[in-house]
Amino acid sequence: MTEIVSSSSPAFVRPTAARRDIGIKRRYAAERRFRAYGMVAIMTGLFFLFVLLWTVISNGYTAFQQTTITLPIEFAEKVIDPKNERAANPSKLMTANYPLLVRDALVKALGIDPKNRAEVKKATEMVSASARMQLRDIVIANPSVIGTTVNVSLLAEGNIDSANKGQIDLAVEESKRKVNDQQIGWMKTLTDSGAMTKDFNTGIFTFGASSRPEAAGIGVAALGSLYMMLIVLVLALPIGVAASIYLEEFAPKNRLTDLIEVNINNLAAVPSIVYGLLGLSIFINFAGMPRSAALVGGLVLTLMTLPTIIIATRAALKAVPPSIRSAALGLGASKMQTIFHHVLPLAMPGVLTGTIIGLAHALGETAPLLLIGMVAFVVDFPGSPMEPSTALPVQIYMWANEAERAFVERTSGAIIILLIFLVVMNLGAILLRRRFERRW
Amino acid sequence: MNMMSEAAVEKALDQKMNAVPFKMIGKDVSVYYGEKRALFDVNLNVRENTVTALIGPSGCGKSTFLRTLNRMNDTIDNCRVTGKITLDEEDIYDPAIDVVELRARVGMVFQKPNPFPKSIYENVSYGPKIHGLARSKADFDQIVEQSLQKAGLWNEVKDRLHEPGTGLSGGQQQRLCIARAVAVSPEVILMDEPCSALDPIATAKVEELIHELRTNFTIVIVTHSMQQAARVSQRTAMFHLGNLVEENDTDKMFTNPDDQRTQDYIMGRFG
Amino acid sequence: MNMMSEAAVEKALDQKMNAVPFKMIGKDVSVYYGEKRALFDVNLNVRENTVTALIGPSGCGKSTFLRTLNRMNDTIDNCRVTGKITLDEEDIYDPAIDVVELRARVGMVFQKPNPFPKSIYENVSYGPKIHGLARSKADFDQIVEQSLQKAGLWNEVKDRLHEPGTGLSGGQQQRLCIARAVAVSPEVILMDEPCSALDPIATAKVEELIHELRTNFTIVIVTHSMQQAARVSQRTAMFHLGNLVEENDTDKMFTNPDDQRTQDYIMGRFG
Amino acid sequence: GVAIARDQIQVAGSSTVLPYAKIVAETFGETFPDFKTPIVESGGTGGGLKEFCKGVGPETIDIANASRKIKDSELETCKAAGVTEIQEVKIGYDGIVFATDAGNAELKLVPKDLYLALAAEIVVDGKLVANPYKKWSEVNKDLPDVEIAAYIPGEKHGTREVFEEKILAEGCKEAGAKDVIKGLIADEKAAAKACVAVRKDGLAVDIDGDYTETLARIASNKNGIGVFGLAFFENNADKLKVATVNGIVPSVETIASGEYPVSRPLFFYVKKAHLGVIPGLKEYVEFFLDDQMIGPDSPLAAYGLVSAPDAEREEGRKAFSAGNML
Amino acid sequence: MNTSLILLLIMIVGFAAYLAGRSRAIATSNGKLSVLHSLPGYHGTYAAICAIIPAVIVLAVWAIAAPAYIDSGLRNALPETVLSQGAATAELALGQVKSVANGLNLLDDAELAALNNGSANLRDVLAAKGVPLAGEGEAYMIKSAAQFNQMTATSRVLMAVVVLLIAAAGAVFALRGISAPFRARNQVERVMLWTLMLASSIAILTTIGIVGSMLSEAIRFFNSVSPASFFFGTVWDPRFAAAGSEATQGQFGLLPLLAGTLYIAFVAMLFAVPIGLFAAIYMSEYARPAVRSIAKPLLEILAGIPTIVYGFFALVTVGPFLRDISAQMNGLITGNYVSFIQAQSVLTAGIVMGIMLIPFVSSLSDDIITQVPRALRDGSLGLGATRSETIKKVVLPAALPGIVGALLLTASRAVGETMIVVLAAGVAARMQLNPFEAMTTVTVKIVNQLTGDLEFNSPQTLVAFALGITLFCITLCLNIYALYIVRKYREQYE
Ligand SMILES: Nc1ncnc2c1ncn2[C@@H]1O[C@H](COP(=O)(O)OP(=O)(O)OP(=O)(O)O)[C@@H](O)[C@H]1O
Ligand SMILES: Nc1ncnc2c1ncn2[C@@H]1O[C@H](COP(=O)(O)OP(=O)(O)OP(=O)(O)O)[C@@H](O)[C@H]1O
Ligand SMILES: [Mg+2]
Ligand SMILES: [Mg+2]
Ligand SMILES: O=P([O-])([O-])[O-]
Repeated sequence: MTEIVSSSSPAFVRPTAARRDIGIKRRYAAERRFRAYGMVAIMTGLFFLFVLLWTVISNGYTAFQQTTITLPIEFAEKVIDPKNERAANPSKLMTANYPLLVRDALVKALGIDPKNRAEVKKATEMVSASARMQLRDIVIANPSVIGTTVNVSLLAEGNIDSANKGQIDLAVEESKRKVNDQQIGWMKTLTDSGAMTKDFNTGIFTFGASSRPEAAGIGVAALGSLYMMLIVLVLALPIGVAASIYLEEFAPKNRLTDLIEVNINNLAAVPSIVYGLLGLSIFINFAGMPRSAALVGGLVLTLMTLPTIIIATRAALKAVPPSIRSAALGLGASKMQTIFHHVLPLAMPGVLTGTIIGLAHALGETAPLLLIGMVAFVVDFPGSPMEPSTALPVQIYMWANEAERAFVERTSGAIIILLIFLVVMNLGAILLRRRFERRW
Repeated sequence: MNMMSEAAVEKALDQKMNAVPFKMIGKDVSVYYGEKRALFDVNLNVRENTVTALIGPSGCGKSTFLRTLNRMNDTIDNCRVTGKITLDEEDIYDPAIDVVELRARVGMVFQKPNPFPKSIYENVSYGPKIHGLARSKADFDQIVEQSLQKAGLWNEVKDRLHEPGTGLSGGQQQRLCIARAVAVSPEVILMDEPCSALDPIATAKVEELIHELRTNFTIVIVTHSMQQAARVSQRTAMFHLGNLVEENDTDKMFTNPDDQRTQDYIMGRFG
Repeated sequence: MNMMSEAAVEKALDQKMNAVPFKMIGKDVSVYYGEKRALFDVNLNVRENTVTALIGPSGCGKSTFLRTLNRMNDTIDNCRVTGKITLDEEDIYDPAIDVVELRARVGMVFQKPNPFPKSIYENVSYGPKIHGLARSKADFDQIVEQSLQKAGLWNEVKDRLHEPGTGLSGGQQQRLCIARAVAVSPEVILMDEPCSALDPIATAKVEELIHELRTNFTIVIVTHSMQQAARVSQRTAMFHLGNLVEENDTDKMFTNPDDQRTQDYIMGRFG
Repeated sequence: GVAIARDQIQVAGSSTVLPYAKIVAETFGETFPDFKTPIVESGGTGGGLKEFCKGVGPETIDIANASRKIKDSELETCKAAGVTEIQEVKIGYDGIVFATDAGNAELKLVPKDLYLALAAEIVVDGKLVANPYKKWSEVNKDLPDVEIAAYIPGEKHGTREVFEEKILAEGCKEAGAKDVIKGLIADEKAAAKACVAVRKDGLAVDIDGDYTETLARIASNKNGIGVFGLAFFENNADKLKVATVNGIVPSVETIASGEYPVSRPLFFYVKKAHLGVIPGLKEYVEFFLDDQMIGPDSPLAAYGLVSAPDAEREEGRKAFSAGNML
Repeated sequence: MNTSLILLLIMIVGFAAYLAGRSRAIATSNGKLSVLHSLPGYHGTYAAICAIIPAVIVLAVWAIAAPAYIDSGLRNALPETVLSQGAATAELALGQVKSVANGLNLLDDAELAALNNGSANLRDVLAAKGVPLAGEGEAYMIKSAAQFNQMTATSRVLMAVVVLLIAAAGAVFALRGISAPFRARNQVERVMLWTLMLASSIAILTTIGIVGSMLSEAIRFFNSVSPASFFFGTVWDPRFAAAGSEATQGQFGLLPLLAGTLYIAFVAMLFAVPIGLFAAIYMSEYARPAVRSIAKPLLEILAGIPTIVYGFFALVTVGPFLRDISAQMNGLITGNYVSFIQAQSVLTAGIVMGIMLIPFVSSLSDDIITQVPRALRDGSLGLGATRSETIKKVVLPAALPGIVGALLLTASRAVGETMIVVLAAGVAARMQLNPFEAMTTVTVKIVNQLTGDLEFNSPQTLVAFALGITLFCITLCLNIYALYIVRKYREQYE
């Protein structure tokens, strides 16, 4: 090529250079393929995410609605406190026969013959058994309602709720469904009269566990998860970062530190249930911490999350170019200062990714909680991490195994809540990570 | 191409510089880094088989201009180029243009040596490999040896070709980067201060290389050494604060520049 | 120190160089990178308030020797130093020594500019901050301005102090690193080719800075430019293949060196 | 550790008993506002008993739910750890039903057919051979002409043992395989085991999860037959078609009367030493045993528990208040 | 004074020491901080450390030792009749005494007097105060409880005094030591280093804990099952002896489980690694920042979806899909519409697990790739390399150490996963090579043997512990091997 330039060639006329073949077509094809692979990869990932979310959301959005039956409840004194001894013995109000009030109201609303016991039973079954608690709370909060009639919105029983949302196939023969034809008729009556409505289901957020789907919520589980995640975040992040810094920056490179490195990688491969065994024997049996407590769960999940954070952090620390370290050291910064002022901030995106992934894992994990008693039926809200509680994935797991139809949608509903919890939890880390990201 | 004797070519070039065709033409080139404008309507043409030296105080835009010539600016996020630059009459900023081919034709040696974290051998054979310039191991060996020799590094590294390139001294790294660029035999070679970390002897080697390359290639070199510019280039362009102050035959530039600022700069205390 | 006039100091220094006390003493210094030996029993002393230039061909061990003086070698995994180096009679390789303090006293400008990926201001103020050289914002502002001015960078960056230091041109980065090192006011400043990416005017600024610093500080500078060595240094040491060939008064070195290799190198084709 | 007396009952154990225990615990908490609602853990009978047998004291659990009787070896471990006083309480029966997708024709099963379809080895011409049947119709031409696909409880489940005992062993006998096997294997235990070994070629699938999983598998393979608890089946009767065994349709009545052959008793075990120490424990057990809870007309029965006969329940209550121990 | 209050006080002392130390250091410097060896902040921190750390250590020791001491005293003081009934009874009695003690604190003097002279029933009195008491409570308990309360109170006061004194002493000691040449920074950094070391020792303690919590039960398992038949057995059938063998013991062959574990993890990696890596490359090298900042967190959601959801996804969607599509394919080719992929298969489990693992690869690798300095990319692009060539030949090799770490983490997660396998690949332990058929993994068996109806002290349950330890050792060996490989590879470059 460059067939040249001689003095005789007229100025500004260029000889057409015979271009070398550098396989440009093929390489561009490869480039396009490579890029396409990347796109396809992201699309695949997002596709699966979308499918999963779609499955969950389409199954679960109805969980955020709940059928209620609003009835005029007559708080009859002769039912609640026939002997008028509530002044002397307030606990009488606790144990009064509240279901009777519901029954009477229903019988009136539906116009059933009170003597027809079978029908009355079927009718009362339409209202959740938790109505007892609901009415009791009203009376305890305000004893003066006794003797008056008040409109109260009662939860419909789970199967009625499901039927009302169309989740029970009403076309199959009557004996094969949990809602019989008579109840369907009543449902229609109540709906027409405006007594039966579908409302936003606040209960799913605020209730504790219950064997009745309509009264079951993720309140306790969410609180338990919150406690545990706080513990994990407060312990795992600093410990993980500290350990990584030591191993990556300070530890002498010898057999021992190799062993520790391998060991940490290995801890990541330990099945999560084994961490449950560890928690059971160390925290509960040895240290005497309480069973079923979020504290123990948090500690177990911390140990489980640590390897993830350490591995991610070490990888990120490794990727910081040595010239940055030299620059700081050369100015008379101590190693500690160099690391904390320059290296760690540059490695921060990796650290935060490790944290995000580790926490996500911890948030969704059930198996280790099984052995420390957190896969349990817990009704009362834990006042502290020392008290019994469950966790969101546990609640999901338990609901997934329930027989009642109404739990199917609630399972998906709980998954949606868990994912929202996850996104909220990670949001801070994600924003922080974006701030630390920079190219140089 | 070797039909003419080297001396003859040189003579022809020196005498009829103005008759030499333009290899690259820069017209009204402006560069912005975000808000900041780094180059102001630069009109600078690079002649074929000629060494063009870019001089000017630090931060005046020499590297920036150099980078526009093979579109290395594209890799800087907030960098924007306006104006027109052609290579063999093709607009290199035309969306239809192929950047890869462009960069294969217009090679670059960067200001800060940046060897790959690979062995010395791989550093040099990288370009030929991706461009398919060699097939057999023997071909590669030959290219690597020749390129390292041209860059004056062969003797120092021939026993450690498979050690990492990052373990070399600063000057060695710089020469490695030169060898790497030369190995691809581009049509135009852009060199951003190729001798800044080199001792006089190594510098001489590189200058010799430039001299040699010039017969076949077009070279643009950024340098801070007036002597070097005078020694190796036929044309010199002087930048100041993002403006092209003057472009002229090197001889003229160093003896009788048109612009006062050039005069001041060149006569500046020392070189 | 300031009791004497500057000129007097200079004269005294020039005339009685041999009477000037040693700031740092290197005795039988050898350095190994893994198996490879990069320095062979170097005996080189650095005199107080003197500029010592290290010259020699690329790869001869200048940077390596420089790095031993403030133990930056410690950060290279497979690097091993033998022999003894003292600073003010203290052995700096003594395990009891505080490396951090040592490096605060013996500052360094690296061969490849390596600004922190932070703002220009933070780059310069970092050293003073960790060493407690300033307290108020005003103090810092002053130090930053002074240091940048000394490095000849102030005018170019004064409007963009809070932009990233990595967005500067090569030469600007180099000056930034000089400013950063000067801001700490160490007793000894090691400069590894501080002017390699600088144009003559900026170079002059830095040389002026060196000249100025010399009254209060001890300076060791690696340079490839014989002229520069001649201009700025009082003592010059010549390395070759890891050996210290000769160390002498600069004047003598450049006029009448003791060693043939020095002669050859200096008289080498050009500088 | 620091032992502080608990004010909340802790229960652990079988996942089969869990739904019943949950209902009782919840109702107990509502009915006795003075006591906190008990914590009911799930973790399997074995896991529950293991915790139960850790010792006595407020840091150990009070009740272990079990879907089978406690084994002798477990009892020994318990006693060695100081848990000497254990009260056994039977709460009722769990019916085990076979069901297939609701869209299928009704299935009439007999143990013999199930044995022939699912056994690992069957007798052909007086010799034991690997089960050759691939389709139900090959086993019995009255059965549908579809590939055998049975989702049976995995070995971790107590239900599996019941299935083996009441179906496979029975079928083995009916098919006349038992005698052949006895002739081949001298050891009686080993022979009995050979009778109930299930084929492992993928046609019989063990389910270690819960019935939800079995349901999902049937949903994705409409020809599959699954094993369910009666309660679970009743809640999903619209999606499933139950199979008769020996011509009997499983229901609370047929199971209670013993007509339907496949069921198992459910229990829980109480630490007597904790009675009266853990507040509400005694009341909880009594509440559980009340007809209000486990009688034929109770919420547990409504959920699907098969109540024990009246006399048996009465006996259970008496045994508990008498403090009878194992 | 309770422990957290004391802790708070120590922190306050520490904070005060910090402030004092700082200002004292500043005062010492006479306005020229550079005469100080260390910044005033370090002097302050040093003072705070001196105040806090010894005090907290003493506090911790005290808080653990004192109750144990008091308990043992109390236990010994229990009546002979109680003690003779064995340790368990004594423990229960002790617990009761503590409940009583708890209740006594709530009583007023009159009620106390009534109790002491026996005119009031202990249980009723306490019940009225909301303290439930098991049983009637015996007379000795009141005395014991009172003693307990008194000892506890004394211990608390003593502890508070001692600990706070130590804190103050520490602070004074540190403050007096402040001088210009004092190397406070070095001291503080030494403490920091110890803290870092302590943090990394947690990993080791965890390992010890894991091995410790499984070892004794694993040994019990090996006492009844021969290690040879466990490690080299090819049949997993815990309830059935091998045909024709004399032993009545079931067969605990590890190999089918191990094969399944490795196979499924391998398939999952085969799925997750290319997708994850390409996604990472696309995000870090090609995508616009806006796309990246959305896609990355979205993909990370995949890591947080509970595994049971994946399990059901496999069971309900992926498994049947693969089965049906294989039937279709088979039909198109051979005319015989029989599926060759089972609904539950290694493939199903691998794919679904792979989906979960995508973000492990993509996010971590993306961070590492982004960290590769631009100069390297420029070097390659400047030679005329395409972006993909640059990535493949320069960026990825430079990022390799970090990426390998991410991949190891991913593989680890794949080995440790349970729920997906249970639902996607089933629980049948089979030894075979066909990815379209069911297999199961070690972790599945660990979980199932631990949580079932099985007798808890039979080999069938104990085998879970043996499996746990074995898996631990095997993955350890694999990790050692991986480290060895990585080292060997890295030597060429770094
Ligand atoms: N990290 C390292 N690992 C291995 N060898 C090295 C390393 N750094 C430098 N060397 C080798 O040591 C010798 C001396 O290197 P040094 O950097 O001191 O040279 P120099 O005199 O500064 O050269 P230059 O002027 O090119 O910067 C060279 O041969 C070099 O290749
Ligand atoms: N990435 C960037 N972002 C913002 N500004 C930049 C960037 N790169 C360079 N600049 C600015 O553009 C101007 C020209 O820079 P350039 O690198 O072209 O200078 P130069 O002539 O090569 O100088 P030197 O001789 O010091 O290398 C300088 O003011 C510099 O600060
Ligand atoms: Mg430049
Ligand atoms: Mg050097
Ligand atoms: O959980 P189970 O013990 O009843 O199988």
